[in-house]
Amino acid sequence: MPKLKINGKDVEVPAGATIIQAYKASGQDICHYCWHPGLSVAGVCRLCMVQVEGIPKLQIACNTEAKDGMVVNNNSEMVKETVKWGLDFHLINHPLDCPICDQAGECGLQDQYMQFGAYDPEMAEQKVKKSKVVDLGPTVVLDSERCILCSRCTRFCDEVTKTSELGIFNRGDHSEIGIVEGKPLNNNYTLNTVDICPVGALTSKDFRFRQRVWYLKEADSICPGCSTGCNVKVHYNEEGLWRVKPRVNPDVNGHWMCDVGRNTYKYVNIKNRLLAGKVGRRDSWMEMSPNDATRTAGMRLKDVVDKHGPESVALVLTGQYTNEEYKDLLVYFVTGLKLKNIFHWVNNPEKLNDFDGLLFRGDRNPNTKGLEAALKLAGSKGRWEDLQAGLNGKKIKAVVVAGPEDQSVYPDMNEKVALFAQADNLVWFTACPSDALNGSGAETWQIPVKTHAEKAGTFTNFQGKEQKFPLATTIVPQALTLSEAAEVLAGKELNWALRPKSLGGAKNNYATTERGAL
Amino acid sequence: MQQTKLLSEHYDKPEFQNLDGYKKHGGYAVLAKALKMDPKAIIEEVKASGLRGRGGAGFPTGTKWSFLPANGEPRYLLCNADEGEPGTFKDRLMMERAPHQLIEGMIISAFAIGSKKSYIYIRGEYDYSIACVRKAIDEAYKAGLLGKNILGSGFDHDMDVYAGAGAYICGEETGMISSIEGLKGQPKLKPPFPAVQGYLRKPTIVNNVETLAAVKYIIRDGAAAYRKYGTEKSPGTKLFSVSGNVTKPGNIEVPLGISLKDMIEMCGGLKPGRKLKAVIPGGSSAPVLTADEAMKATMDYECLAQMGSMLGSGAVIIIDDSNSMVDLLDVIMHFYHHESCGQCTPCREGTGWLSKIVHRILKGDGEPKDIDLIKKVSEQMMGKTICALSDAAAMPAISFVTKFRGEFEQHLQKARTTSGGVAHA
Amino acid sequence: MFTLSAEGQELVKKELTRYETPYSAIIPALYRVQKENGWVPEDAVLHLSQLMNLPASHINEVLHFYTMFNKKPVGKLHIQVCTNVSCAMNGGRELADALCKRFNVKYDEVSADRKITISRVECLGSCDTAPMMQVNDRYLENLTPELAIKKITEMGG
Amino acid sequence: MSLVKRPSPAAQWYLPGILAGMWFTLKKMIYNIFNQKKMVTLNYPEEKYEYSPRFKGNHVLTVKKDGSIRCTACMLCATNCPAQCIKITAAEHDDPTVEKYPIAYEIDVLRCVYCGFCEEACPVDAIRMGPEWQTAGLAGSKFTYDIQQLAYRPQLKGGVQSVLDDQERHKKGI
Repeated sequence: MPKLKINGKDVEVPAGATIIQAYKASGQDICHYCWHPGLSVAGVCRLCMVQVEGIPKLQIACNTEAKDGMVVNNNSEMVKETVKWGLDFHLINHPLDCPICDQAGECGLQDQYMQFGAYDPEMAEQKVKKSKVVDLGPTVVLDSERCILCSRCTRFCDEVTKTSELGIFNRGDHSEIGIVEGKPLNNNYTLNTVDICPVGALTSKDFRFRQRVWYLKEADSICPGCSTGCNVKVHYNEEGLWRVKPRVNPDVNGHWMCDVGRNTYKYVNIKNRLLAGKVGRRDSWMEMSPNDATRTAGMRLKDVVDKHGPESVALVLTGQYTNEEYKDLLVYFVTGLKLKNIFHWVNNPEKLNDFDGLLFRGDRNPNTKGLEAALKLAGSKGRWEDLQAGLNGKKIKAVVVAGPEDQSVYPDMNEKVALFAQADNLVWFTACPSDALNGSGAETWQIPVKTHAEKAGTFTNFQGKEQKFPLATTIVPQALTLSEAAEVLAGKELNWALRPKSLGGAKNNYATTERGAL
Repeated sequence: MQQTKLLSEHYDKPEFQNLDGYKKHGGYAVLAKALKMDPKAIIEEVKASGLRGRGGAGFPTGTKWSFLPANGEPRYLLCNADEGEPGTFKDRLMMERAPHQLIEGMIISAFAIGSKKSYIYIRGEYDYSIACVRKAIDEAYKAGLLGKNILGSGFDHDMDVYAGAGAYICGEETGMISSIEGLKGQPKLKPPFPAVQGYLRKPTIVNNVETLAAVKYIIRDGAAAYRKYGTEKSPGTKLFSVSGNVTKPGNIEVPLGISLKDMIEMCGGLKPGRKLKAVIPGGSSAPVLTADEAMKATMDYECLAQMGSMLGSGAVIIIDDSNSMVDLLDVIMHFYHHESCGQCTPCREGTGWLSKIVHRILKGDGEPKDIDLIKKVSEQMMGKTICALSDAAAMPAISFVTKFRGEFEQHLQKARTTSGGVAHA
Repeated sequence: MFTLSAEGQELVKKELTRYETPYSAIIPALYRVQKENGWVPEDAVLHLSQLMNLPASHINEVLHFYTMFNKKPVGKLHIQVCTNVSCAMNGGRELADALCKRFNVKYDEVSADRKITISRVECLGSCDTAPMMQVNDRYLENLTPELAIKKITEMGG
Repeated sequence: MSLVKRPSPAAQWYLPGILAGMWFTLKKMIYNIFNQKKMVTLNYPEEKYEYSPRFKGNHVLTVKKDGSIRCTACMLCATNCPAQCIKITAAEHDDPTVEKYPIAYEIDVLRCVYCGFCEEACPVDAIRMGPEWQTAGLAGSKFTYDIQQLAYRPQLKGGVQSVLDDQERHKKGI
C-alpha cells in the first residue's frame, strides 16, 4: 500500500494504482477527459498533468504508478499553465455553440474550462469542418466537430462490449469517430458511449433535444429492467422521467447499464399510466379513485372468504414489486385472510437463466429473489397447476393479482388475464392500462399502483443482494403502493397527510387557460 | 576531405546486392565469428564501442539492449527502416545497395539479445528497397543463414519484411510496433517501454538500419577499432544525407565530429554566387542553425546539443539565401500537420494551429502578435505528448522564429504595406 | 460489393497466418485490394472484415490512417510529387503546378481521360535528387518540369 | 365642536375666476384649430404614437434570409426568464447545419414582465423586444403568443431579419 503526498495531503492507495486514482481517493480535483475508471488508460488528452518531485518533466497522472513516498502536486504555476493550454488545444477545433449543444450543462469541457481554464483564447484561425449529425445506429447520433477524440467510446466498444463498431478514422486534426457503413453501432450497451462522452459529440436519440439538462433533477434508483438490478439515477422534472443513467456500483453493474434498462422510464410517465381505479367488466367500466376501488375490492374479498373459505381466493404475485410491499401484502393475505393459495407468476421461464455475459439477464423482473424469499417466509407452496385446476373447477372464486409494472416483458399477459378471469372476481394491481384487462370477463377491479420511481423500497437482485432505493418523484399521486393497498384492503384509512402531492405538471398560466373571453 | 567508408565501402559495386557478391567481400564471416561468441560478450562489445542509435534519438545501443528483462518470454528485434524524416535517405541506399550487410548485422544483434524473430519495417514508399531486402532474405534462407540452426550454431532465427503504408509516425518505435501489430501506427504510452513490453506486449528491441549494420563492423573489428573514429562521446562513423542547396548532394560517410563546414565542402559547396543562410543539421525536426552557428558546428551529438539543435537522423539540409525562411517553415509545419497521428491533443491541434498561423503570415495576413503566439504554442507542445512528434514540430518552429525573427517581421511589415497600409488589428 | 479475386483471397488467408497476430495482415490485404482495384473502395472494408474475421472498424482505421492507400479512384499513372523541404527548395512545388497545368488536372483528381492523378506528397526519401516524384512505384529523380512531362508522356500519360 | 371659517368676501366673487379659465381654454382651442400640427395630443386610436425602436415592447422572433426562424431552441431565454413565461419545444431539423429548432415557442405575454432578459440571454439574436405596445384583446387565451404570432404577425411584414446570417457567422468563425 504505497503512501504518497498529493497537494500536501497524505493518501494511501492500493498497490498498482495510478496517481489519478490517488487524486480521486484524496478527493482533490484533477482535470482529465480520456481517463475513465472503467476503461483502459489511453493517455491522450494530456490534461491530468502533475508535477512529481524529482522528475523534471510533467507526468500524466493516469499512466504514472503511485509509488511510496511520492510527492505530487497539480497546483504549481507550471501545471496550471499547462492545463490551461491543454484546454485551449481542446477548444481549437471544438465549436463554441454550447447553447445548441445538447451536452451543455453536463459537459466536461464546459465544467473543466470554468474550473481550470478560463483564459482569453488566442485562436483566430478557421476551425476544421467535419461531419455533423452522423447517424451511428438506432440509438446514437454523432457530431464529429464537437468530438475531442478522447477515444473513450472506441475503447468502450473494444474493451467492454468487444463489438468494436466504433473507430477513429483519418489522422491529425481530421480524425473522426465513425462506423463502417453497414456495421452500425447496434448492441445492447450503446448508450453508455453517450454517458462517457465528455462532450456533446455522442448524443442519445431518445433524449436529444427533449430537455435541457439543467431543468432535470436526479435521484438514485434501481433499474427494474432485469434481475441484475443495476444501480441507476433517474433524471426527472415536474413533467416526469426523461432518462435513466447508470450509477457506479462495482459489485453490481460497475459503470454501465444496458439500453433495455434505459427504456424503463417510459412506462412510468403519466401518459402511459392508469390514472384512476376502474371497476366493472368488459365494455362497462366505472371509474373511481384508487382508494375507493381498493376498498370495495377488499370488501368483496372478505365476502368471498366468508362465504367460500380462504381456499376460494388466490393471490398471484409478479417479481416486480419491492420486498416491503410483498411483506405487507402477504401479512394481510396470510394472517388476515388465512390464504394458502399464493402463486408466483413467472413471465418467461425458458429464458430465466439467460445472460449476455455483461449485465443483461433473461429474468426481466427486478425482484424475483425477493419474491421467492417472501413466499418462502409466508409458507406458500402454491403450484401453478393447483391454480389452474382451482380455476377450471370453479373452486377459486376470486384472484388477486399484483400485475406486472412493465407489461412489455410479460408476453403472456392476454393468456393470463383470460385464465384468471375464469374466477368471478379479479382484483388486478397495475401501473399501466392494459387492453387485455379491459377485455376481462370477470368482475374486475383495476387498481393503479405506483412504479419503482415513485416509492422507496428494496429489490433483491439475482445475487441475493438487497438494494434499497429511495422515492424519486411522484407521477401519479393518487396511485397506491401495494403496502398501502394492503391497508386499504384491510379496511383501514390511509394517512392522507403523508401521501405525496401532485407535482403540477407543466407550468401553466391560469389567466390564459382558465379565463376565457372577457 | 575524404569520406571514411565503413558501411558504405562497397556501395558502388553492383554485385554487393547479391549474396555471392557480398560473400566475396567478406560477407557473413562476421556472423560466423559472432555465433561462436557469448551473446553477453557481444552486448558488452557493443556497449564498449559506444555506438549510439542512428535513427534520431542517439540512445546508446548496448544500454538499450541491456534493458531487456531476463525472463523466458520471446523477444523480438525490429529494424526501423521507416525512414520518413524529411531530408534523410541513408537507409534507403543501404537497403538497395547492401541489403545483406543489414541482414548480417541483424542476425548478430538478434543472437546477442536472444531473439528468434525479427522484422524489418520498411516504409511503403520504398518499393525498390522492399524488393531488394525481400530478395536478400530469400537468398539468406536458401544459404542457411536464416531459419533453423544457422551455420550449425544451434541458433534459430526468422526474419521478415513488413511494409508500411505511408505514415511518418511509424518511424517512432512504438508507432512502428503498433503498425506491425496491424493497428493504426499510433505511438503507445510509455511506460512500459518496448524493451519490457513492446511488440505484442513482449520484450522488443527497435533499432535503426544503420545502427544494426554498424554492429557488424563493431564485431568484426572490435570496439576499440570502432572507437578510433569519431569523438569520445560520439564514436564511429555516420552516414549523412546532405541535401538542399549544395552542388553535389548525396550520402556521405564520415566520422562523427567532423565540422559542418568541411561537410559542405565535401558536397561541392554552395552554388556559385550564393551565401549560406541556414542549416538544418538533423532532419526537419532539428532546430535550425544560422550560417554563423553552422560555421562553428561539428557534427556530433554533443556539439549540436550544445548549440540547441540535434544530430537526429543525420539529414543535413543546406539552405542558401535564395530561400525564404517563412516559406520553409510553412513547408515544415504543413508536414507535421499532415503527419500528426491525432492521438494526443496538444500535437493534433497544435500542429494544425501552427501550420495555419505560419501559412497566414506567408500569405500576408500575419499580425504582429503571431510570432510570439507561434513561440507560445510551440512551447506548450514540447514534452507534453506521448511521442516526440509534437516536439519535432515545435522545435523548428521556435528556432525559425527566434533565429530569423527579422525575416518574419519583414514579412508582416510587407503584408501591412501591400494591403494598402491598413493594419490588421 | 467489391470482392478480391480467388488468388487475392488465397494470399490474404496466407498473410493471416504469416504474422504473430492476424491484425498484421490488414496492411498486406489492403495493398492487395489496391493492386487489384487501383484504389480501396469503402465496401472492400466489409469484404476484408468477413474474409479475415476482424472488426471492420479496425480495418477502416488502418485504411484511413495510412496515406498510401487511395481512398478515391486514381488515374492509371498516380504521380506523387514531393513538396517537402529539400524538394521545395529545388522547385518541387513549381514542378507539381507545371504538371497540373500541362495535364489539365487538379490535385488529387483524376484527369478526364482517367490516365493521370497528381498529388503533392511529403518526403519520399530521395532528397539528394530533388526535385523528384514517384509515378506509381517508380522514382523519377533530378527533374525539371520539361523532363518530367517528357517522362510521363513516355509512360503513356 | 368645529369652527367653520367663512370664506372671505373677496373669495365669494368666483365668476371672474371661472371666466378667466374659460377664456384660457377658448384661447387654446382657437390656437389649436389654426395650428393643428403643433398639437401634442393624438387622436388615439386613429393616430398612434411611434416609440423609439429600442422600446421594450412585445417580443419578436427574428428570421433568417430564407424566412425560417433563427431560434435554435437553446432555451437560454426560458431559463433566464424571471416570470417563467416562455415555453419552448425543440426538435431535430432536417438540415444538419441547423441541427435544432423550435417546433413550438410560446410566450405568455400576460405573465411577461417585459424585463428584456430573454433578448439579453439569446446567443443568436433570435428574440428581440420590439416597439409594439398596444396589445388589447378580448380573450385571455389570445395572449399566449406562438411562433406564428411572434415571428410573422402582419405588422412585421414578413418578419424581422437579424443582422448576421448563418453563413456570415460561420465565416467569422463564430
